[in-house]
Amino acid sequence: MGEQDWRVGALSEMYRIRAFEEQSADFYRQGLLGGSLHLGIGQEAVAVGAVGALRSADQVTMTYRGRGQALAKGVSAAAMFAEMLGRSTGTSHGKGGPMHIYSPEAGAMGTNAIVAAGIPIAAGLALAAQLDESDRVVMTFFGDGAVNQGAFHEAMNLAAIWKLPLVLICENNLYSEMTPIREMVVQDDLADRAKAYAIPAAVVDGNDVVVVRQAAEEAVQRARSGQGPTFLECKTYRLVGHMLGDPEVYRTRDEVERWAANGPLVRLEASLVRDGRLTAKACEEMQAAAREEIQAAAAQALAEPEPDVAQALTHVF
Amino acid sequence: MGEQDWRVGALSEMYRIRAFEEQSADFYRQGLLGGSLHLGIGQEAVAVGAVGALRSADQVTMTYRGRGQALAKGVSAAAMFAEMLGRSTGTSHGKGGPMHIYSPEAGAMGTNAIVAAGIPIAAGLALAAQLDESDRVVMTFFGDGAVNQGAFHEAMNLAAIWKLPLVLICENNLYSEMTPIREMVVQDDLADRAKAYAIPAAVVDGNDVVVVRQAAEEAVQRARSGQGPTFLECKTYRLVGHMLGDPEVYRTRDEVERWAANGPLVRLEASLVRDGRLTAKACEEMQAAAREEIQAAAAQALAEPEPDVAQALTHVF
Amino acid sequence: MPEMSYAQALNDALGQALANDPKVLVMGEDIGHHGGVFAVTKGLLERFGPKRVIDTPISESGFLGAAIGAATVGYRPVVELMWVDFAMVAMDPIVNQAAKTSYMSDGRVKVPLVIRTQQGAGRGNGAQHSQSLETMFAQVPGLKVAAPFEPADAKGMLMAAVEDDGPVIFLEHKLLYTRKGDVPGGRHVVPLGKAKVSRLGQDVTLVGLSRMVELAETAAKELSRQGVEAEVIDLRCLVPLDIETIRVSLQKTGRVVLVQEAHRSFGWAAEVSARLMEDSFDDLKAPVRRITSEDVPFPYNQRLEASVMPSVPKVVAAALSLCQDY
Amino acid sequence: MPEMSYAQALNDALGQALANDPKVLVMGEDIGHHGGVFAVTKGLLERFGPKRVIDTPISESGFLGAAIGAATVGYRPVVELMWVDFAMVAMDPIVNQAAKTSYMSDGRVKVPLVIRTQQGAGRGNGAQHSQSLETMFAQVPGLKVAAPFEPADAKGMLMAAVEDDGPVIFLEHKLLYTRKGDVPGGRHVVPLGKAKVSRLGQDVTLVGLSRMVELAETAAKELSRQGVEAEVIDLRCLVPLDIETIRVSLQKTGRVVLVQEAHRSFGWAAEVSARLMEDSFDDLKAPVRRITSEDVPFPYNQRLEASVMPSVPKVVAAALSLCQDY
Ligand SMILES: Cc1ncc(C[n+]2csc(CCOP(=O)(O)OP(=O)(O)O)c2C)c(N)n1
Ligand SMILES: Cc1ncc(C[n+]2csc(CCOP(=O)(O)OP(=O)(O)O)c2C)c(N)n1
Ligand SMILES: [Mg+2]
Ligand SMILES: [Mg+2]
Repeated sequence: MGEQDWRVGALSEMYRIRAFEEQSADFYRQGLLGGSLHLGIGQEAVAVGAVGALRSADQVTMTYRGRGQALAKGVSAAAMFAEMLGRSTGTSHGKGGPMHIYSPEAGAMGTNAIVAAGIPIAAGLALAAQLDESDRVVMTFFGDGAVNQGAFHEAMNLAAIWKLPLVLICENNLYSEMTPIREMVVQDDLADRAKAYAIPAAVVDGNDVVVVRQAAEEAVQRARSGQGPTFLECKTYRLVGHMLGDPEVYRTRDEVERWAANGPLVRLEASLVRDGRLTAKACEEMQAAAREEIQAAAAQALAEPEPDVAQALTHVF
Repeated sequence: MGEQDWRVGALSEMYRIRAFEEQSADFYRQGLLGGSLHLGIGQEAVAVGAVGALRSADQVTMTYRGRGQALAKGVSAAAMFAEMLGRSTGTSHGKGGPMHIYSPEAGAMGTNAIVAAGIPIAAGLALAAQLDESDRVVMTFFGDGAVNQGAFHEAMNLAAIWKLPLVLICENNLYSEMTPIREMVVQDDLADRAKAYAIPAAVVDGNDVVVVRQAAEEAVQRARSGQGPTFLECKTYRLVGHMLGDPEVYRTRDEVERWAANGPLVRLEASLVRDGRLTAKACEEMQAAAREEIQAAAAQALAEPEPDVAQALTHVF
Repeated sequence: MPEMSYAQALNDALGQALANDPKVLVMGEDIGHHGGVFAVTKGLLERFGPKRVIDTPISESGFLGAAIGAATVGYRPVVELMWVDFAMVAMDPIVNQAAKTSYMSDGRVKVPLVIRTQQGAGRGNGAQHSQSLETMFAQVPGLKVAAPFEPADAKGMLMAAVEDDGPVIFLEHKLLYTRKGDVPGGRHVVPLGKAKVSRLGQDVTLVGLSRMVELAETAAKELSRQGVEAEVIDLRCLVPLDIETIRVSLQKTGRVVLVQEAHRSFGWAAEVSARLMEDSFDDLKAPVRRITSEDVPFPYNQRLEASVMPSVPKVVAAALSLCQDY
Repeated sequence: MPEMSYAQALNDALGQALANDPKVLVMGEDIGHHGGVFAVTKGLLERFGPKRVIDTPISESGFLGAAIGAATVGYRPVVELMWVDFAMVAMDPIVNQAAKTSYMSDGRVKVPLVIRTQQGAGRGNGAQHSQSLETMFAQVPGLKVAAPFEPADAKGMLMAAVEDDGPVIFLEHKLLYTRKGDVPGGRHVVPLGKAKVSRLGQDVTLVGLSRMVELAETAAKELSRQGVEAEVIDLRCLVPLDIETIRVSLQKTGRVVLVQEAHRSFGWAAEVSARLMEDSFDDLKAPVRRITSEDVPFPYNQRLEASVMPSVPKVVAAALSLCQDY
């Protein structure tokens, strides 16, 4: 795939994710969603760059913030919206919700509401890939705060000793909820954590989809060829609160604006325009098309029925 | 304290521990103990070297294998034997047992039957020392296998970010139960784990009480002066099974014999004799004296009564 | 008496505890600078500083273990677990360490630790953020378990928990934080282990814990309209369990309905039912009934969620059937 | 039928399962080269190799999470937790992940996982190595909970657990491993959720789980000498709970004694008692009695330990008093 092609496709995918997240926020503000909503606005380059390195048979685990990654992995927007709206056509018939998106056909093996819990599960998916003697690769997404959970470490060690085909993507968006990561670890780079297990690691600009993709390709290649796990720290930033309703008192408007100016969409647009691959107008059109697609998915989901209450009692075991 | 003095004292202390452990094994073989018994025979230099760097007000947490460390910290041999025999004069009136030795007066804040569980507790003791603005230092002992537990990592990070006066002593005796550590981590040195938290670390010969003591003094000094935690990996070997009754099929007699020839007692004896500090005969006399002291403690404990059954219902909260 | 929300009452208790005793610490995720995701610790960092009000990393096993260590040498940490569901990553320090240290040391080492957390369903939070796990803690000897309903009790029981010399699991309810009530100022201590009769009646006894008391009280009003006078008991604590207050009520009414938000099987209501059978067999005019959530993880869809949870009509129906059939 | 020990019966089940289904894995600490600290996995590594029988580091959260991941894509891991007490470091994968994945995905992702572990007191192992935690698992919807007593059931229920498409907590007892019994060869499946009447009687029903069945059976013999004929039921599973078998027995005897090794309060016996009250109120000639361990951590001293545990005399006394007083 030429660079030209994939960057344009990547931009389109990032527009889709952005539109998906904005539509989700709309639903939330309209009171149509339960619980809390955690958006990945500003982190689209990580989702698209990293997942872009995967094949359809590969698998991912994610967090409560991971619907953008699921979308990139091929999960239907309409089915995810339906899930978030609690409808019977949702990925889990409305019984899971936004924090529990499963779409095994697409290789999306769960968003997760427990910090770091998806990492050992991903290690197990990778173990299965290895035992199957397949060349499947597993990718797991988690935040900066997750590196302080025991489960992260236990999974890192398993990945190292079993040489699992696992790519660990740490989205360092500088905060875990309202807490700056710089107060909760002593190093600047979370990639240092990988040294404890002699796992190859890299720190990349997570707002640049090109470098994310490049690093992810290398990591995936390593995993696919039996050379074991890689840890990628993607430095990024969420341009919205931890969740809808977050008053964001822990950071300055100035900081947010600096990062917005450095956001993954504007950067990719600028570079594509600069390189003469796309015009500003073409970008606008692509974005509009993405919005339209997502809004159609939203409308479709909204039209779906809720599940019968009898379904509350099924599939317990 | 001159080097001459402390090494002789250290040898005597190591004899005490060896005698204590051998007496414990005797009790076990006579059917006088409940549960399982895990001995530190072969690891005496770690206990004596590390604890030797502490003051009486300093505190330690240990594992099921840690009664030697408790002895070095000043816990009464008779009270520990009484505990192991389930007698009313035991450190916990016979309700705790060998895996649960507490002697807060001596700064022994618990042996522990859960791998790695004593490490966060030690971090909390160190936090208390810091909040008290005292110069107390806390030391925590754990095995090579414990570095694969999440709790170890979480505590390491807490120690790093809070700059706790904590000394982490990893007794790498090459096995966790019957499993060689080389199959369960990829690195040769567990001290690499400390890199993940930028905690100063060292690997030392854990069978040489002099180098253990030296490294521990430095670590304790760092902790006491507010410079935060240190991780010490002490390479050592248990000359007996994981627990009494272990058939030890996972290692060769040859391996054990090589380590026995390199054991902490014989090495310290040899160097003291070589340096003209002690004669072989003096060593024998010291060892005999230690045995006598320990046997007297054992006899005393054996003569103590069992607790009244009514005590089974007290001190629940 | 000032009116306060449940969250404010808890905040008041923490402020008083920190002010009264220099050994009290408050620890947890986002509890300092941010003041807690439910605002219970708001303003405490500003008042008491970062040595008393300690923001932690997302290391529940680590900081709970650390709180235990500090508690064993005289501190009184009040640790927030943001959601009770996260206790699952930290059960070893709770179950194997905090709960057992006093016993294993025969009282020589005490663990005056409070673990505050919030639980409960009804907000569409999904299966991993909606559980009621009180019975999991109650079955571990060495832990006290408190779950206040009224704002005044939230304050008074939290102050009692902080003054207790052993570990206390203190369970708040996410849907009660905005509940208002009169709350005594100053030091206000409500002893742990005392249930409260919050409504008198002679036909049937309704027993609730935490938010379920609200359902019991509403059901009692509805029952009264139908000519049945229900006595309502707010259990307040599971450990110590005040079975006596229920027994006394049962002697009068002969009928008991237990309202438990947790899943039906193996919850606290079973214990209360078993105790009543053992201790008050002859007073039972009718079998003790349990209204509980179904034995399914909580579904996300809020209609489904409501369908598997206790409700006022379910409580009313159970009470009426006991009165009619027995 | 060959005579085997409980440990051998389990080993036989694992060997059959590994041989029959290439997707079955066995994982845990010291289970491969060493064959398990209770020898249950002995010889399996040699027979099936390191890709099927996987030694793990001391990372219970990590390898249980990994087992879940592998299970979601078709493997059937049988994971050993060396002692049930260590489940406390791995409750998140058990409670929040394994138990809820089927429901949260509405059955699209299944977790055919068996967690084998051993529990129980009576060996002087101290408070952190003696617990019986079955009820902690039973109260989590989505987990099945099995605890066999007889060697034949150990084999048959383990085979059923491996074939089950959801997570099963499989609780062995450390004092049963050497118990001998006749065990059918080949594929032998005992469905989960069926209690077994192991002795017929008409005066009183004794219900036990795991090792407590032994006490119940011994008590029944003693009672018979005293002219009281006890029916004995081996509950075998907590989830699914076979209340029906107990109800049928109760219809005959009118009296029930439940023998539970776990601490008294909030244990499974409370649920059974509550269920019997709800479902069989009119059949109860006497209140259901529970013989359990006291609500204290297990003391090390073995005399103290025995004093807080159920015993044959305690079961006999309870049964006699029910027969005499009611
Ligand atoms: C074990 C656990 N502890 C705490 C929480 C509450 N919580 C939810 S998100 C979050 C912050 C996670 O931060 P990070 O890992 O950086 O991911 P981000 O939200 O920034 O994507 C916390 C503490 C949780 N869900 N699970
Ligand atoms: C959480 C937990 N998992 C497993 C065990 C069982 N166990 C007891 S000792 C031990 C080996 C520990 O090895 P290591 O840390 O090297 O210490 P050593 O015994 O060699 O001193 C294991 C696995 C336990 N006690 N706790
Ligand atoms: Mg973050
Ligand atoms: Mg070791």
